[in-house]
Amino acid sequence: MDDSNKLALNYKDYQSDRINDWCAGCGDHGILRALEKALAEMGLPRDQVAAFGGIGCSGKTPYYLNTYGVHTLHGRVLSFATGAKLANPSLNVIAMGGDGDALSIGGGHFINTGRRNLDMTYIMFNNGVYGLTKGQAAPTLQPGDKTKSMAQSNIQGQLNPVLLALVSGYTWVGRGYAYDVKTLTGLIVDAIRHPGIAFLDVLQPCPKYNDLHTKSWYGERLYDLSKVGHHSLISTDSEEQLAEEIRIMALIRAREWGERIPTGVFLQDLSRPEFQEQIGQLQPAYSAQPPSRQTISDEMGKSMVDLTTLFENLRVS
Amino acid sequence: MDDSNKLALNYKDYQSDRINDWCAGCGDHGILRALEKALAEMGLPRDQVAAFGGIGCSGKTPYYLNTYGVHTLHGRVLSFATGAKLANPSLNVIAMGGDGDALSIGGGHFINTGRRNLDMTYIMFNNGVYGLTKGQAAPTLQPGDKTKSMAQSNIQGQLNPVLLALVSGYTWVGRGYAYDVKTLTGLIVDAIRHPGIAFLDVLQPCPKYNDLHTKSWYGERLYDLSKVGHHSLISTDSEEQLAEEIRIMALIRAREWGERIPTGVFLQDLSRPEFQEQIGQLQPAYSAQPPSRQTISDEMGKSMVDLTTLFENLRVS
Amino acid sequence: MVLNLVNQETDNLSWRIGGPQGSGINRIARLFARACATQGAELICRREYHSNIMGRHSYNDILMGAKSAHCHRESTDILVSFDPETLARHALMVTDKGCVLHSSEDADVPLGRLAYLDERLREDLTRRLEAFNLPPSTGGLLQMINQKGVQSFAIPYGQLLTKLAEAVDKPRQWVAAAQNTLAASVSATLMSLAQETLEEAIETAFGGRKDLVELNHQAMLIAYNYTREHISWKGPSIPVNESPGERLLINATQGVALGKLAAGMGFQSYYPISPATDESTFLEAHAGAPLDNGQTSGPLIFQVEDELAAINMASGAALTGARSATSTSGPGFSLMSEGLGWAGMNEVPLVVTLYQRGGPSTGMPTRTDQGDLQFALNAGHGEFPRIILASGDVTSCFYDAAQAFDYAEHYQLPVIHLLDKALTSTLQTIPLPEPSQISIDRGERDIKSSQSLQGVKRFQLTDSGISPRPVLGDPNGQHWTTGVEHSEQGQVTEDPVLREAMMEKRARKLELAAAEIPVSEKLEILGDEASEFTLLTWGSNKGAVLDAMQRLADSGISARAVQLRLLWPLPADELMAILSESSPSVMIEANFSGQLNKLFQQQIGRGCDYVILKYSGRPISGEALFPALMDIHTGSAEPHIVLRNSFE
Amino acid sequence: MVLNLVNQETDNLSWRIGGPQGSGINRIARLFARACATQGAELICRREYHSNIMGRHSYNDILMGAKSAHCHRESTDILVSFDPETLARHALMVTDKGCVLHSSEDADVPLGRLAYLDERLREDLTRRLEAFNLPPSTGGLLQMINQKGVQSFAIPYGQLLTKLAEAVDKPRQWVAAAQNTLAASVSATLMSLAQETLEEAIETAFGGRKDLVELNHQAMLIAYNYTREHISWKGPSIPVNESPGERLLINATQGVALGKLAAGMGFQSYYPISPATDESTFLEAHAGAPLDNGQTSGPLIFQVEDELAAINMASGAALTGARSATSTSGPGFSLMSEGLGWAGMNEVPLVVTLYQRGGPSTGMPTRTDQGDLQFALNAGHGEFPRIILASGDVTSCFYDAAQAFDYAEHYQLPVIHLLDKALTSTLQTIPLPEPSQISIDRGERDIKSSQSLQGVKRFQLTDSGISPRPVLGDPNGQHWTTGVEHSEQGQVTEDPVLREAMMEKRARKLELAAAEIPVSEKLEILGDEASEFTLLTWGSNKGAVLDAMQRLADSGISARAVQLRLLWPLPADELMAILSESSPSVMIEANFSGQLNKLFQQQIGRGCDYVILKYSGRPISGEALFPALMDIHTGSAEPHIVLRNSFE
Ligand SMILES: Cc1ncc(C[n+]2csc(CCOP(=O)(O)OP(=O)(O)O)c2C)c(N)n1
Ligand SMILES: Cc1ncc(C[n+]2csc(CCOP(=O)(O)OP(=O)(O)O)c2C)c(N)n1
Ligand code: SF4
Ligand code: SF4
Ligand SMILES: [Mg+2]
Ligand SMILES: [Mg+2]
Repeated sequence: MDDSNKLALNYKDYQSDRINDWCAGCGDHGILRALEKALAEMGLPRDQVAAFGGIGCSGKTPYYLNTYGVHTLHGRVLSFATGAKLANPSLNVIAMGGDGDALSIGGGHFINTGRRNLDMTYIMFNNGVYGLTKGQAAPTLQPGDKTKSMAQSNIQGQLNPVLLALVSGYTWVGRGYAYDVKTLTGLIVDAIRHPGIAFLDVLQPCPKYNDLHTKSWYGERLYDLSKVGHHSLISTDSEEQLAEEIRIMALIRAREWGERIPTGVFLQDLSRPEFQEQIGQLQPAYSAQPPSRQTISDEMGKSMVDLTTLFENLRVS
Repeated sequence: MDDSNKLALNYKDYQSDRINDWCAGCGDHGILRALEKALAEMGLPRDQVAAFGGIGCSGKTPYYLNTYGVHTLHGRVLSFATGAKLANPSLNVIAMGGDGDALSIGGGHFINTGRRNLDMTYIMFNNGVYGLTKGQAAPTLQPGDKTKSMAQSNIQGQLNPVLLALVSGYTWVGRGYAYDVKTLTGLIVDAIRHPGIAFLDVLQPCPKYNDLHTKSWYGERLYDLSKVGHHSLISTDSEEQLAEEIRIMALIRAREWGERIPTGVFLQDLSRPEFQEQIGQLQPAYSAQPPSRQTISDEMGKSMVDLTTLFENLRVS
Repeated sequence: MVLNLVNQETDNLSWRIGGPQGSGINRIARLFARACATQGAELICRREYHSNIMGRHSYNDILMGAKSAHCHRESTDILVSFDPETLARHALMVTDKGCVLHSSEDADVPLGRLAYLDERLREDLTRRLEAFNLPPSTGGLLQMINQKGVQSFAIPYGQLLTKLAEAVDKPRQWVAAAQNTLAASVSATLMSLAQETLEEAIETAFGGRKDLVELNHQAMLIAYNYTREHISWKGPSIPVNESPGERLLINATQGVALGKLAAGMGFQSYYPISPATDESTFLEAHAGAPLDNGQTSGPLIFQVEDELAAINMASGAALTGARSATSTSGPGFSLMSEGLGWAGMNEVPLVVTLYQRGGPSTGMPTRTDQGDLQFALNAGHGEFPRIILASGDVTSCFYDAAQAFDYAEHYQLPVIHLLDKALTSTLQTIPLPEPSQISIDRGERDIKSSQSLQGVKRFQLTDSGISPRPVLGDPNGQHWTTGVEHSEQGQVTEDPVLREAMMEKRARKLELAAAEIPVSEKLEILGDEASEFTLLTWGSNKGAVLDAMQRLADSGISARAVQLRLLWPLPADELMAILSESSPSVMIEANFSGQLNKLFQQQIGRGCDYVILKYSGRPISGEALFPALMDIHTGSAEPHIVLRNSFE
Repeated sequence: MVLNLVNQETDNLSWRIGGPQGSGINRIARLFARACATQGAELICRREYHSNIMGRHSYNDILMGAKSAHCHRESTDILVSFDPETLARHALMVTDKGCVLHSSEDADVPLGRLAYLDERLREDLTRRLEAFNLPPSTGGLLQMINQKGVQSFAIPYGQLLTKLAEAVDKPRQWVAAAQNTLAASVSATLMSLAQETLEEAIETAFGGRKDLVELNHQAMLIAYNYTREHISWKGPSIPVNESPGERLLINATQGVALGKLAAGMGFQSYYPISPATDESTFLEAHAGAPLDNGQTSGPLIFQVEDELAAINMASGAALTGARSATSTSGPGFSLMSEGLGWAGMNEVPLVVTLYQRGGPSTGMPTRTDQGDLQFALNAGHGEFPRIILASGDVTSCFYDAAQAFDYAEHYQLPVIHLLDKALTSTLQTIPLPEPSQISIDRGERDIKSSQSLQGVKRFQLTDSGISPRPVLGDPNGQHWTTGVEHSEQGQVTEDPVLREAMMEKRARKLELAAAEIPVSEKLEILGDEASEFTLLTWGSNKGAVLDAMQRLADSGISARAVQLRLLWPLPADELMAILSESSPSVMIEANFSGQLNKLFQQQIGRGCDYVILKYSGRPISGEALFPALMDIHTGSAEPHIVLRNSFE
């Protein structure tokens, strides 16, 4: 991302005047606030930020921001966001959605987005349930869990989003907590600043439907990776062996769930080239003239494309 | 799976008389042969085996077996197979498909199938390319790779199927090599016998389109996990700490790719209950009367379902 | 055409309760409905709500009578309001002799302060109030309706709750949720609902929880006392059916679920989506429906990762011989297009229950629409047969859901059962359905075993187009299925002759269906069969049409209605005959483009003389349909009529 | 009706080459075509192949003339065969004065030994041979056609290859792949193709690889010598257009790709699928098309994880103002249904290029079909406007692909550009397209900046239905888009009045399109405009219709044809006028159910008098159409005619 045009704005300047219809006490409020604060801290011009939401309670977030806002389809938020970023690299693209959105219906895009180290941020609202459809189990729920609107306890396994992000290739992977706005703000800033694909898992209590993963449940369990000496950074010049150790330590930490739940940054890998740079190497004009910035017709409205060379190979005479 | 009705059959007995239209030298031939041999070794009755194929060269495999054969849709093979297994638990269900099928278009089903420890086997034909559509990059290709029909080298990251299977919850995870039919046969037997969801990654040379991952490329790199003292088994009564170590070692081994490529069994986790047993606990009649075996009408063709109790709660009078 | 809401005398009574979503409106409405039904009323309830968990406006209607009404009313006789927004949205819909029960706190709130009120409505109300020189507030609105005769009563819920807290000796906050019960009890008193009946309903609703039963019981007593003391207005009594018989109080999702159970469904996969989810959730909670041979069985209901998985798993299960279904709404159905084609190509008996909601895209997830018909007809690339049927009321949901499996298994193809959100929100007293009446047709099975390596002829070319069906797991029944064009044995083929034969074979099954299915299963003729004034419709509009025909009859105008059940194959011959004896013919649909009328044009070569549409996301009512039909009758109507109501 | 293949005199020459897939058939056919075109022939080539990588049968036709033929022929004059299967499949399609060049080894192979031959065809041939007392073998077939005058020559490829190995001093195995070149060179000799021209074509085809150029050059010399020495038959000369002008030799996927480049497309996402992939692959290789302002730019072509990602990424890119497209075939399009609806709801200018192939389901991936029209019309739940256009020939692929973006941006909606597999396999000499002729219409843009926190009125309610469009990244242009029903500012709304207004606004755009788009862009009238004998068609059948009309004209029968380009909104008024002056009217489609005819019925209230269909997966030809039209002309035809050819 690019915060060279930093503005002096207050977090309120990033709020739209739309009515927020999340439940009182919902963790989503904290995530929204942290996001506003992160944008303010970075002073990003509002017209250079595009927020994309999936479908779910979480997916409504873009409505509440006074940036560009795109409310997409269930499970597809990463595709829309990727398309926009590829076409207009100067946008700061932030994708957001629920855990059902991300890992269940959107699971294929989740793992394939990790394959592209595109400079964008994905924030997943992890509430263990399908909020907007009234509390069914999300894939983040553990086997045996039974939240209040489930008829029977969960017999499907849990997908661990952090672990999945790590093995899919995301180059910045972190976890925050919706009720800790301050730390979360820092993590979001970090994720946005990271020059590659960033995934942030946010533990988000849903007081309406998830009566297991409440404030008190999290309270005892969360700990901060930075406090336990976890080393997350692979720099451009890290030795490969060290890098591999860091990657493996990230996996080991990511497996923790239950009694002790790590938060903070699991991995930041700067050794992998950013995706749009790579495109620019294969297609040199891309950087200067990305799809959204091409002038394609002249003043007379005529096409400016010259196909002569191309025709050459296909011509007979 | 259930091989109590073991028959004395030769591998040829499992062959249909359909004409095989794979290219000469294709690794698929080896996988098919290993599969026939595995079925013969287990003596599984042909009418108790259902083979499901995705779409791709690999997806044609069920045609060549004289078992039940279902040729499904691109990326959806696991869904069809899961439905059949859930409805008829006595079938031995084997799902098969390409790496594009599994990880690209089928990625969401891939990870979510790991959440259900259903007693079925998934064999992925890993050839690095989209065979049937003429050699585009599959998600198993490494960045920088350029096979012969690609216009430019690959800039997307590699999805590591073994790693992905491990973090998604598959309880048996292995890797074989298509040109080593003997070892592969053993792995397939093992995978089918495993009482839960088994994933087998098969390195499959595609002489037609993948000119990088050839016999000689693999030759130098493959090694056998069982030869290096890799411990893969978590038994029903393993201590949790040991189990966790085994899981982590599996992850570490799974990360290896490039100069040294492990084959064999990465993990067999018997500590997790099988899925249909779990269903049976929630819904006791399921085991005796699974969906495919319910008698629903009497001799007169009238419904035998009695809704009296259910009506009770909804009745007004 | 803009609907002019007319207040009119009716032989039924409408009670409406409105307030913020998540505050228990729906629960109390159901409790109250159950009590009224127990007292003997026949009733039909409607529910409207926003796509939101907490806070936005929702409301429930209960329309009761000595006999069952066919459809809801847009106007209401009694309005119970919990917040000023409800007053703003509904005050003008209260009938002239009706009454409003609102919280004292809401008696005079400026409209400008209602955050969730649509700007458009705020402006509209302000304009109307201005015209009467009234202030733009709930107070203004109350004055306005008082002037035309509506009673209104401010209930001091705050005080009553304080009293309640004392009575049960609990903190004030803990008792707050019982405000609903207070309100219902006030209504109950005014409408002479027997105290015991309400008590019973409370007992049922709060089941195990003694403290809650006690709380609500006390609330009831306090409200009864308060009402008797403070409200002199004598409300209308709850109408009573003197010989009600055995009845269920259920809605469409429950009707469908029960029908599926009765039909012996073995497997249903689903992915949550409004408004389809309720059916699967209900099934999940009641899947173990007992067979009468004593063994407990029932379907496996399975929440999966997405709708692609849902339809394909259901196909996989169907291949083993289990009766198999999936249930969804628009966005989910869009994702099922490819899987539907696979089922068509492989002649898989598969039931897809499709609850239509407002589209396109995410659209209006909790509002009604009949906008998916043309899509259902054509979903999936290429050409393959399917059957589409639509239910018109809660009772037919039950029988249609069951019969869908018969069609699916007899013709070996996907059956799409079309419903709409309006029906799912229709809670109704219906006569007890009779599962024992249901005959089950499992279609032709192949029980020969395969001798050759080529396998069973799964796709045998037959005159009827139907190939006897083997299933996965049959002894020696090995065969192949494939989405690729295939031979009789399920082998891939690109032979032009075989290709033609297979296309023709599959299509023949639909011709057979058109010929075999009796007219009575294709359509229903209602009203005066001899009349030429013919209303044609499908789905949940049935109730509105019946209601409007009653109103026409009351005005001395006879009409008949054709409720179409089998939408595909469209009963073209039968409809042609009907249309040729219709004058005028009127198509009634809840969508934008008149999709069934388009299908008529395509298949019969002509549409109806008039088309009445509604596409605001709200269901058509007889109340609104009637004046439109009167205009048609008098010849003063345009051929294209849109029903609108800005207060729904 | 079954087509009786007639051999007939034509002023063009058909050369066919057949053999196992993957053996280089397609490559040599293109090389030979290029050489013939260079010599001056106008040509149109057809390709048929199986969904398989190596081994199954494939063939290519080159039909050449002094002027361009409109469509392929089902019969051929010269058959070059590499394997006995090709003889079995094509021998009976060789015209009476034609010739067969086959490998000596294939001269007498029993049909029973041909593993890939369809059982049905084997039986059919055996029966036919029996009737002539001939053995069921390739030898029998050759005898049969020799008897009616066809020449056949056995070429000793084995010996020639041995000679070739010696000539280039390489192992025999290494030179085996040059068998194709030997064969092409034999044909070249017989057809008097200038040796230098063939040499040149070899040079172009094998470009950098000197060893291969040398190999093929030697092969050519050996074949020329062999032919001159051993074959006395004098073949027909390659016809020559004396003033050919500047031409390209391209097929539909290339035509579309070039059109997209000319239109300034910025982004295309795709997932591989036959037969669409070739377009994206071509674009990937040539994406950097230079602008004439000297800067090199060009679109980003992006292979993604599936078609869900493909359409939604393309929408995402379109939101930034880039001209954006995705390209797919049936199964992929099925998966795009939901994304299409989002684009419709959000008024996103998006081009979806849809190459139809044999359906349903996986169907026949490499065979043609026009079975997706009704699906394209209705894909996606709910109701939203879209534009559908179809191209009839390679040249229009170019201009239509370009103009699709104009429609998309002008009306702000998804445009589906329909093509079919037949066109993708049509390689043709066409006059040089002129990118400079292309005017670009980017539609109305919103360049005001937002002052309020509510954002720009992205969905402003206007009379035309078109709202000036801001894009992501405009300075101060913040706005919201959403698949949920929305206000002018993109706020979620469930207000009934706003809902109606938005449905109406979106629909108005299509009315505008119907009114604004000139007739010349809607349809093309071909042939004798004054004739009442009217053929109506769409897509790739255009060539067959033109060809058949020529044949009719040669028989003294005048006819006109209407090639429909704009399928939605259907030009109902224009068509109504045409149909009312047609007698008889004949619809010609390559699908099972006559989908355009159904659309006529739906939108115009009447279909055509006759419908001619073909659904074997093979394209309609003028050769087959002509007798069917003659039957219609003489009044001896049934109204529903199916074209069949069991040898394709
Ligand atoms: C294709 C499709 N299927 C289903 C739905 C219904 N739906 C809306 S939100 C949602 C799940 C929401 O859960 P999650 O993604 O975890 O978000 P949350 O509400 O918990 O923030 C579902 C299934 C949909 N909109 N589209
Ligand atoms: C929905 C859909 N999209 C695309 C295709 C086209 N397609 C057929 S096979 C294939 C990829 C095959 O690659 P892989 O899965 O790796 O199998 P392989 O051929 O390599 O064994 C694709 C994209 C399809 N059949 N369906
Ligand atoms: S349902 Fe849960 S996630 Fe949704 S707004 Fe309410 S508390 Fe938040
Ligand atoms: S293309 Fe590759 S994967 Fe497919 S059959 Fe040929 S060698 Fe095997
Ligand atoms: Mg969630
Ligand atoms: Mg592959």
